[in-house]
Amino acid sequence: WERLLETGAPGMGVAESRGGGGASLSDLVVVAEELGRAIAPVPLVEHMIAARLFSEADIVSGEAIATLALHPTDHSGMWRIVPAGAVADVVIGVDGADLVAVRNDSPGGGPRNHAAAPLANRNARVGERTVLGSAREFDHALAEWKTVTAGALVGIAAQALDIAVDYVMSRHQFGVPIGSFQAVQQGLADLPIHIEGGRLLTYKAAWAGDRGTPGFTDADDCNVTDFAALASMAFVFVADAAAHATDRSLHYHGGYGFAEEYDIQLFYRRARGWALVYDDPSREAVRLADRLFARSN
Amino acid sequence: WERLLETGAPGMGVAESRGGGGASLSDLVVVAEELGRAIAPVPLVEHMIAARLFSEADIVSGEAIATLALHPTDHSGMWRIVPAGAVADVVIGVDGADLVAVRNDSPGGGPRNHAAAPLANRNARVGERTVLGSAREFDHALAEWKTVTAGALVGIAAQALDIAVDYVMSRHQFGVPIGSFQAVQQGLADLPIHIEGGRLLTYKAAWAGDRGTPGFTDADDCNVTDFAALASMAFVFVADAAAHATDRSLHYHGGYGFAEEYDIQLFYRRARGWALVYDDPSREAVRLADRLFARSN
Amino acid sequence: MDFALPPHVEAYRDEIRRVVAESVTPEIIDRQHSSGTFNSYELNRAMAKAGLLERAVPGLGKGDPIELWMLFHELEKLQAPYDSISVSLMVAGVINAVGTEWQKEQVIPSVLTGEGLVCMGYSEPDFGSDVASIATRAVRDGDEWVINGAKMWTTMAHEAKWLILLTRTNLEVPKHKGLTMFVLPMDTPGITVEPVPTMGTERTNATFYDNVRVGHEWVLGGVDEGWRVMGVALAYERGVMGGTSVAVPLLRHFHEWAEQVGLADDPIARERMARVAIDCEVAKLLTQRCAWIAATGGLPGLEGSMTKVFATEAYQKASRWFQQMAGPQGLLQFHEPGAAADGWIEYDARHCPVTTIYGGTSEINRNNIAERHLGLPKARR
Amino acid sequence: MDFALPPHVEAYRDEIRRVVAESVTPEIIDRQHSSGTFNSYELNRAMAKAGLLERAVPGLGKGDPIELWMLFHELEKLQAPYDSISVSLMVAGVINAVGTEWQKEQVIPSVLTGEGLVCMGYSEPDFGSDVASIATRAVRDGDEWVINGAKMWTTMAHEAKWLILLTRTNLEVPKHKGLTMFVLPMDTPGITVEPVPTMGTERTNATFYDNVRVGHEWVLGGVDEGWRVMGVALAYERGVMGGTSVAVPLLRHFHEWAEQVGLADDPIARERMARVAIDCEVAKLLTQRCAWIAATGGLPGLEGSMTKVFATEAYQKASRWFQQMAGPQGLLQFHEPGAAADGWIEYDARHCPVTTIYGGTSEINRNNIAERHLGLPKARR
Repeated sequence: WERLLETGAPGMGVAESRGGGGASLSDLVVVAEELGRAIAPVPLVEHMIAARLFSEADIVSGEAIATLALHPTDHSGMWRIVPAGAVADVVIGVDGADLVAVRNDSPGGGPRNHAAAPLANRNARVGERTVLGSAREFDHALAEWKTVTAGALVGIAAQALDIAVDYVMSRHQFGVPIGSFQAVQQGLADLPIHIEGGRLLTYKAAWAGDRGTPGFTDADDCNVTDFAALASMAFVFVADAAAHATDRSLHYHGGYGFAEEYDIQLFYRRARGWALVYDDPSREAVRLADRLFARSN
Repeated sequence: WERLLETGAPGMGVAESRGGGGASLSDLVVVAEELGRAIAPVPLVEHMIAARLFSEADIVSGEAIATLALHPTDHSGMWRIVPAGAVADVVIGVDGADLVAVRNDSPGGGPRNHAAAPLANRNARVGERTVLGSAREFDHALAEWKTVTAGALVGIAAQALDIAVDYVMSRHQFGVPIGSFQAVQQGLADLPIHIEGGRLLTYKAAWAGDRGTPGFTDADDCNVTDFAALASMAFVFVADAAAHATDRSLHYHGGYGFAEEYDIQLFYRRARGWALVYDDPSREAVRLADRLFARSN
Repeated sequence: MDFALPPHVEAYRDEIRRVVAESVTPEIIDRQHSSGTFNSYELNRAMAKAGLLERAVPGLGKGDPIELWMLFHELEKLQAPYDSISVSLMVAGVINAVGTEWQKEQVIPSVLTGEGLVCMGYSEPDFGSDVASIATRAVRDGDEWVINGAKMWTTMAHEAKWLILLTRTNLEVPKHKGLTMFVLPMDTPGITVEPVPTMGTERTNATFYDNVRVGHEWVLGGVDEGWRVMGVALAYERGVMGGTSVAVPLLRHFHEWAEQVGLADDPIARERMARVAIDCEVAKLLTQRCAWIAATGGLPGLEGSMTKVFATEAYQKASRWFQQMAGPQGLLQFHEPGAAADGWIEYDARHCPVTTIYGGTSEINRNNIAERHLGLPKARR
Repeated sequence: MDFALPPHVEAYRDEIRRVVAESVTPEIIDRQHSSGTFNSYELNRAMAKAGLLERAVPGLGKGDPIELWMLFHELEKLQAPYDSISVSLMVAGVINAVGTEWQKEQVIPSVLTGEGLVCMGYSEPDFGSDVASIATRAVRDGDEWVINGAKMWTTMAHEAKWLILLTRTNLEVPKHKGLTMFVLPMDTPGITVEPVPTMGTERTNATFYDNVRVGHEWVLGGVDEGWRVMGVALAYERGVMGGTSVAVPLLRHFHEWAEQVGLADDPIARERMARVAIDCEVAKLLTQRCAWIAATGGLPGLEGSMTKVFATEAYQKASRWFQQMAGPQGLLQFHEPGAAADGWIEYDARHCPVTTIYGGTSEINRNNIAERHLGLPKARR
């Protein structure tokens, strides 16, 4: 995190007028892909978007870590399973009818989890509380989060593919690289399709977010330019693509994929962890349907 | 059909005391698999089960063709898209609260359809009508139909696999049989697993039907011996297996799979037609869930 | 990356929609399915008259390559019978790229009227994926060539004015180096056409070549250069010349029908419709990328392979889902009472399997991707 | 075909359940996951005491082979730590089939106490799927053999009393004809064990063999007969010795948790639970078939391959579905507040990928099926 501070990455998505780097959402997606390639255990995705919502100086600079609670508080005023919740100084999320930023002590630790990520539950009603707007205003930040997370997941998938290609070229069985077996080749050949398709979709979502004008949701005509719909599409498609790419890469490592000394198992776990901390892609697809296809009842 | 009459197949499933062959449901499944292998365009599956419900002499002998309406009548008293509806003399099905057998003129033809099957709509309220019992009594016949249809679909899938193996061994590209390519081998290797697994499941459903005693539905303990649940399982699993097997066999035929002079396209179409005339396997899976997993609301 | 359409492409798109609305009647679509001939001269002529065709020949330079993509994206979404004009424009592009001036004069204006269709003779009864091994022979005889052999899957041969024909001209060199492409008139003596009906409704043909004599001026792209010429054609074909938006009208048909029958509120149906919509968007973006590459002077061969594999397999998945969800009604054919989406659901179930075969099977395309994109060794097939 | 359990198998099953209920406490299951050692001597001894183990050695003839299947089906459903006793009983069966009387006396009674566990040394760092190429050498020296080399994935080597070890003894013949299997005590001088932690919690090991000297009497199944011995072991392993019912407890965990949190009424969840239940039933039937074949004197090698591919891939699909449906709660590990099914959903997501690797990858098993069941030519890999 310290090294990121020097690069200005934490506040890069904040307008220059508010002391930030003035970067577009499309820029953040590019940064997130690199982050995903490195499966860097830093809460940069959440922070970059939180900083756009709540641009206090120490957040823009990154001295204070901010994050997003992806789901509203429960009945007791707790945000559950907040990404970066274990380390964040400020949490932004929905509490009842309000979108609030809450500054209180970070717990420093949280539940052990699949991605070894700094998740934690956070209290929305303790500490310094700032109302940023109504709950609905969080929708845009959530679409930004889905888009930038999709970028990070593209990075995970792309790196997992590169690792797999290196491995199957260097690992020999039956006297040849296992990458010369058609079964392996056909299995790997799908991955770049999904990765490159997912990247284009993520870029388009970011483009729609940057454009800032209302778009179309006409799926019957394959004419979708609405930011929220595209962000949701990118999240669903790339979450599945990253899960699949890391699964295949792990598989083609044979037993070595499971050994903790090989990195691929971390890619496998983070591909799942970074997506599911929000939700099941299938449930997101059902919500997407509500946006694309009006309900008749 | 004339040749089937001589074999006694139409009434084989009827008790000997009622003039039939006294065959068990397990026997009917074996016959149905052969029928499926030949993709025989005869309404034997429906007739064999209908004859068990309504054992009039000309039905047991097969001189009159009987069939099952798989769905209840609509508001106008019509059974829609009845298998063998175009040729059957007698239709058995649910009309309101009753299970009825209706004897009236067969239309001789029906809508053009995927499987080139003799489907037709039939009127439940015209002609000679016999009340066989309450609507709920049809459930058992429907489970029998699912089981025997699963047998027929196992036959379609098994024959499609045999045809595929013959084809990929005789078709040469790049100087070798295409069956020597690992991509083809790996794709075909799944088929016998699903076919043999589906056959075992169908046999078990038939065994449960023949046993006639109530069974378990404890999926949490993998202890399912209930006939209706097993019949539903067999239908879902085998419908998907047959769709997949015929799809792969067609695919490995290359362009020739589409030429009408090759039989494989008929297997492809009938694998879909013989299953979907009842319903979507996914919807059947949801109904199965209601049987296996109690609803909490 | 700017995903907005430039104004001239939007105008072009609107013009396509206008022309299709005026020229493609329900009767024309019915005729396509009853005859098996996926072509409409009414549409072709109307597009020619509106100046749409000359802008859509790849590499001709009359229009932005983005327009080419837009043309087939729109025609496919509108389910216009575009298959044969697509092939014809693609071949016109190949002739423009590698043909002689004389060949260009012969063929391209003919194609641009919408009347002079072109069919392709690559595959043979014994050589499909392994097209480098084809056996149809062309033997030089002075200023002429004499061609003997047989081709399979020569779709539109019964209507086409022109044919491009892959032949073997050299037995002394490795297989793919001994091939020569010809372009020739279909009425050249010695060519016979036999229909091959298919389960997908579309009629294709077997064609036979019995001492067909053509002048040397019909050699396309040079003697023994046939493999290279076919590569150009495949890069056009797998990229932007149609076939990658075919799930869009299927989704529209299913969605509209599901609304009518009350299925559209079913959560499983909703999830699947959303996933198909996502796949359609990704297929569109992958296709658009091919167009961008073409627009900047590249030849999107590998990107075209990726697009084709994705779009055709997504289409098959969508077709399977929708036919299953339609249940018995998904079995009924065009215009039968009660048929799901008036029969389109059933039609797509018969049509979709061929799409992972023609223009290169999914296996061949995956081999390409593995070897050329991932850098894996030539497969030990 | 009679799918009813014979009364003696039902009685055996009830006995297994009683023993597990009495000997496998939640603490034992926790210890398994905290230590990575998937073994419980408490359970092993209790099973030995109840006479369950001697009935479950394949081919020993003390019990119906159906009981063998039933034992592991029940242990797996109950999530008892059965992995190492399974391997041990399987090896006892191999020794019973191909070993000398002296070897049987040494090893089998030891296994049957539940104390003398066996580990397997086949794979090496450089040879996994290609096990026929292994390099660990055994060289004859009078009445002794001297073994040098290294093995990978020697799970339970840190606890086991016995080891079966595949070595190369002949360099003059084709690879798979020059292999010899040994059975030897793990405390033989020269063997060292290094732990290899895995993401699936389970600890495995690398083992090293430095001038390990054993007498000729420890050769198992004959010199240069190692490939055949391994075939016997694999046929046992892939069939009925566990690993094919693993989705059952996962379904139970998900179902119970989904009821608690109100997810069990979601139609998508219901469809998937039903499909997993179907897959569990099919996996059970395929396993039962292996048991029937074994019961009639056959060796269900191919059927075991089919069962393993199906059951492990179905388990992976179930794990993926259930973890996704559990959302954030599916990420939390054992005993964390809010964890889906108290952490089992997360655990299975980490555990399931290995199942299509060990005991033969899905690719290798599919090759077997293609070549030996479908009769396709040896793959041009």
